[in-house]
Amino acid sequence: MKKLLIILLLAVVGYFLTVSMSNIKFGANRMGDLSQPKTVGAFYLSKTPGELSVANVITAIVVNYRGFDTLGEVSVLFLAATGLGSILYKKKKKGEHIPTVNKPSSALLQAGSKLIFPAILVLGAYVFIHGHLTPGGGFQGGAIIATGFLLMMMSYKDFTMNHSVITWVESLAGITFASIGLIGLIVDHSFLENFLPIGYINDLISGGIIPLIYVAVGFKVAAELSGVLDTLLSIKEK
Amino acid sequence: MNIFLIIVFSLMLLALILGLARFIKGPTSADRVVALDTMSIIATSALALLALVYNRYIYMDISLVYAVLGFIGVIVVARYLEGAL
Amino acid sequence: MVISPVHYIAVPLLAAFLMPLLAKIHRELTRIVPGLVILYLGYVSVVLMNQVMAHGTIVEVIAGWNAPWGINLVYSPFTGFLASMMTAMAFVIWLYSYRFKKVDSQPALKYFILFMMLVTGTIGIVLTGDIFNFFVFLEITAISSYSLTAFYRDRDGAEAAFKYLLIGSFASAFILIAILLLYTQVGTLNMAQIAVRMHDVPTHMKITILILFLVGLGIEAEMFPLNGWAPDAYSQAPSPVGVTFAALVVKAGVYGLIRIIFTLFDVHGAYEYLIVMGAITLVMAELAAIRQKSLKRMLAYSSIGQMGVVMIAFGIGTNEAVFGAIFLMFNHAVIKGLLFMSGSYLVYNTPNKEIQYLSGYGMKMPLISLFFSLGALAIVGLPPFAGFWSKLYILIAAADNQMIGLIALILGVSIVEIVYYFRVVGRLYFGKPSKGSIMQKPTYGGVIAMSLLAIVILVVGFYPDVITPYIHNAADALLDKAQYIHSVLPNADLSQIQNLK
Amino acid sequence: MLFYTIVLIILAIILLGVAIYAVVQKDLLYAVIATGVISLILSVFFFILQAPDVALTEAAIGIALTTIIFIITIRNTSRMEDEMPLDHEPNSESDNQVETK
Amino acid sequence: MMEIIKYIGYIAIGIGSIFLFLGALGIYRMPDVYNRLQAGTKATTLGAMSTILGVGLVEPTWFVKSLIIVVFIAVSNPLSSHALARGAYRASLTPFMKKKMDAYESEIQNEKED
Amino acid sequence: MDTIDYYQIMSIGVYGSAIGLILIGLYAVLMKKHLTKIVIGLSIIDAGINLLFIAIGYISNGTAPIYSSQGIDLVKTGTPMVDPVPQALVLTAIVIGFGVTAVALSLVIRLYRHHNTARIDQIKSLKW
Repeated sequence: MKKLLIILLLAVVGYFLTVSMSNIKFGANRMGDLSQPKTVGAFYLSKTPGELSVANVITAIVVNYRGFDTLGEVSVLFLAATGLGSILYKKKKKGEHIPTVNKPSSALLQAGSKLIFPAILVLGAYVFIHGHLTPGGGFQGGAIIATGFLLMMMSYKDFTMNHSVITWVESLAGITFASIGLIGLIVDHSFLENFLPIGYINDLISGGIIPLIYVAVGFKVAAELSGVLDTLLSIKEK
Repeated sequence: MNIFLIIVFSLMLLALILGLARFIKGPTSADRVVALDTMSIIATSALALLALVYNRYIYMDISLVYAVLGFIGVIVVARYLEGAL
Repeated sequence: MVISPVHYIAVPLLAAFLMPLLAKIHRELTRIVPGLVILYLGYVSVVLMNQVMAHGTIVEVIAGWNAPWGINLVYSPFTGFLASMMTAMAFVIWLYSYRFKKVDSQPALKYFILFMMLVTGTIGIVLTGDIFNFFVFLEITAISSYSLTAFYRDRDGAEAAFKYLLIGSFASAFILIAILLLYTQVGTLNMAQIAVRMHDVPTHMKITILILFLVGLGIEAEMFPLNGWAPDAYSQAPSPVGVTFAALVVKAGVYGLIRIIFTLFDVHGAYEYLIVMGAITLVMAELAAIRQKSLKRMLAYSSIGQMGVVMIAFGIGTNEAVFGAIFLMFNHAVIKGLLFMSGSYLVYNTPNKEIQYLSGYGMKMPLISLFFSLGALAIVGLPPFAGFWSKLYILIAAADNQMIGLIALILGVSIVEIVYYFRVVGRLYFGKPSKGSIMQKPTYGGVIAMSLLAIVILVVGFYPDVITPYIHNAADALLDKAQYIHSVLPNADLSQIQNLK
Repeated sequence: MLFYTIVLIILAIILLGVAIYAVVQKDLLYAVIATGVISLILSVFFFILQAPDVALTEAAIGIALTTIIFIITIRNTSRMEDEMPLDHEPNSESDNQVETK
Repeated sequence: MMEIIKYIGYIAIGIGSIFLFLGALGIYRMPDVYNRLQAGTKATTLGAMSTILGVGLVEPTWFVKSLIIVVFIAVSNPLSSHALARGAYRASLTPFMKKKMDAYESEIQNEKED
Repeated sequence: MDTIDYYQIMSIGVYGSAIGLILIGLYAVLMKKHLTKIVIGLSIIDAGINLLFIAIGYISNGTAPIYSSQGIDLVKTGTPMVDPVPQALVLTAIVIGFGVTAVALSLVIRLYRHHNTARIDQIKSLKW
């Protein structure tokens, strides 16, 4: 009976989605004329190179036009890390150290990780510093750096994240983001407004506050995700 | 040149399907992870080639990220199989 | 620095990011800083409300891009009233939870961060003028609610939180699909511009999108039959969190529902739909409430029922009805807050929080019982307490529209409410005292918080005029769609919009 | 153009197949690896649909991070889907430092 | 000159794709995990390196980045296959040709004694 | 060959797989008993919605909305850029989905500790 009901529900949802999507033509240009933008997409495409000097329009949207969303998104990750910590919280005894992995890995893996770990960090930094020029940005770069730390946790039994450092990086990056926004509010009467010179398109230093914010987001996301991984790896069922 | 690209992509697609077949068939978890590893390598090279087809240099970044990250997932599962996690 | 609505979001976020560092300086700061932040928000509310009452809606532009290109915050009399109400309630809840349980400093830090973000999320939902930004704030609210529900890390809390998470994920998936379809149809995300372009959207598409929104937001607003999460979350969460759900989260959900139906869409029949769903919600919830053995579950079902009344009143759609609905939202936040706060001390040490163990508590915990009885009298709508006026306005509005059935329904349900509330109150004062139960002494912050709420109930009950001008303006602002669009988009062409009032 | 379409259709079929596999598979470890494969193919999809940023995000989050948090969950819970509970009593009290409500 | 490099690049891409295909075929056809690992990582590593270098040769301005990718693959792929082989062995999967020779077993014994 | 509308077929592929993913995820969430499987279902739903978002932003023969030097060249030759807004929204949605997944899995671990099972039909201290 329950099964029948669920299949009926699935059928209804599938039917509605299919009917609605069949009215939306795949590959059609819905943005309209770029020179006289009527939709937000067209506006962003036409204004970004001139008014913001940012090559990657998506970065411009994520950090500038819809920067408020990004602030919310960073807080969602922050909340997820906090909530995870509060749900899985266990009072630690003093000086107690829980290893992330039970068994040491092979010498080859350890040597290889040591070799590749700095490269991953550099790659992550590259991704978020070049966020306004190439695909990628703060989130992606932060996730890559956190993955690098994950590799180290997997390879070394005694590799520990310094919680104090994580807290500091996370807080300072978050404060940087919010303060840049507030400086915009003070200087230009609008939260997150650009108050720096925008430079020339496709230069590394261009786009005003956008690279700054993305660097802050990168550090914050890296610290948050590493913190999440550390919390999850240090719970051990007896 | 078009025919050449079609052949190359067909080969890669076939390789992907073969990896997938092993993934679904594979009797043990190790087989499945091997298939995942192979598929991520195939995807890495396919994305690099697609960047060439689309003629956008910046698309190479994704290939780069794949090359770096694809193997960490494999190592995680391998360490789990080992009993280290 | 000029006070602007963006402070509602930016300052708490800044404080939340700062709190892990402050905790390293002194442990007590983690408890004090949220209170200071909320006090500051209260100051912002006072300044802005005065400004709004004098000069009309404030539209705050983010990142220097005017609507519809960027995100904007709309501080109209309606949204401003809700935001101020939420800030005030947040302050009271902060007082109440200041020393609610003696937990370690680390959980206390996490609790206050999550609580502050929950407040920020709900206020953001109310203030934002952008549909995707709305979704982001909804998710902030949702994730902090899930974590707070499971905050005690006991068995049932985790289960209630998982249930809530499951249903909440459905809600967010539906809302996301709705936003997607809406974007393909209108090519914008700004609410005012969506309202302007809505008449171009084909009708079947409009209805599909509206249904998706109603399902998604109905979950947050506890609409029947999507309210399965609510009783468990209310009863298993820590009691300050239960108060937060009743006073803030549900209000934000109802706000979303109302904003979507009143401003964004011009579908005929949506108002009648609200009435029908509200009536069903009301009846089902009150019938469930009367069967409950657990006090908190009873309060939760009663809360769902009140939301049903709010939906009915919004569905009637006239100025008086909307006035009554907003008044009821305010009253419900205050009264249900008081009921949850006092009720959770009553059942603090009873097994399963059941009502039957409360016999004779009126003598043992006189102050708390008095608060609870005051809340019970107020919420069923007896004069001269605050609940009376809102119910009266809604009934008058229904009578003006010749909706006799609705009047009968609301009055009939009130009798049910009286029965189950007075069962508890009667047991408190006239039951035979049982021996051996340990009383939980309320904290000073808790007593102050409850007294504040009780004073508000009495003052609003005797002099409703202290609050009615604000509510009148709020109701006008909500119903005046043209004014909303005009204040966000000064150059918009309003000629083709239907349902302008 | 024809070839492009064929590739897309085949990828779509693969995606759905892996998703169904992930849902019906009883061994959760395999299901988790299957979600990794879904991420992989999904990001190829995003790439083909000219969304390199999204492909990068999906790759960065989907391949390693989601897999590890799922695997940690499996390690701390049960690996098989139809595993029955152990016989001893569940511990109902909270391991918090405070007394129960 | 540029034309010749371009054609070399295309040839490298072709060879690479063939190797990728053969590697995947090996994965499908080989009898046990270790053999599949052998086919699935050695052949595909060569295939991927060749393909990506080919891309770099076709567009000479991309050469540096393709070289970086190739170096990453050259480092990371052996690592993952090694970890996987070790994991599979520790998860007590017997090799196909176990009877003839098993050098790793004695090594594990040594490790345990340490 | 012009008689065949390839974009029609492609739309079946892309929309079909996205809707299929959503439905498969829904099925897993509603029917499966194991909590981890339910969370897997949630992440599959998220994947489907993300794919749907990207699909509606796609423009035939378009290129990525990045004005690198090659991108400017492509635009000059008349290649349109795809709609950037859905991509930006999906970036947000992916990160939010990850956060929800992490919280959900921590709840699963917590529930397993209390009940020694992660099956929904064994966990029944509250009414479902």
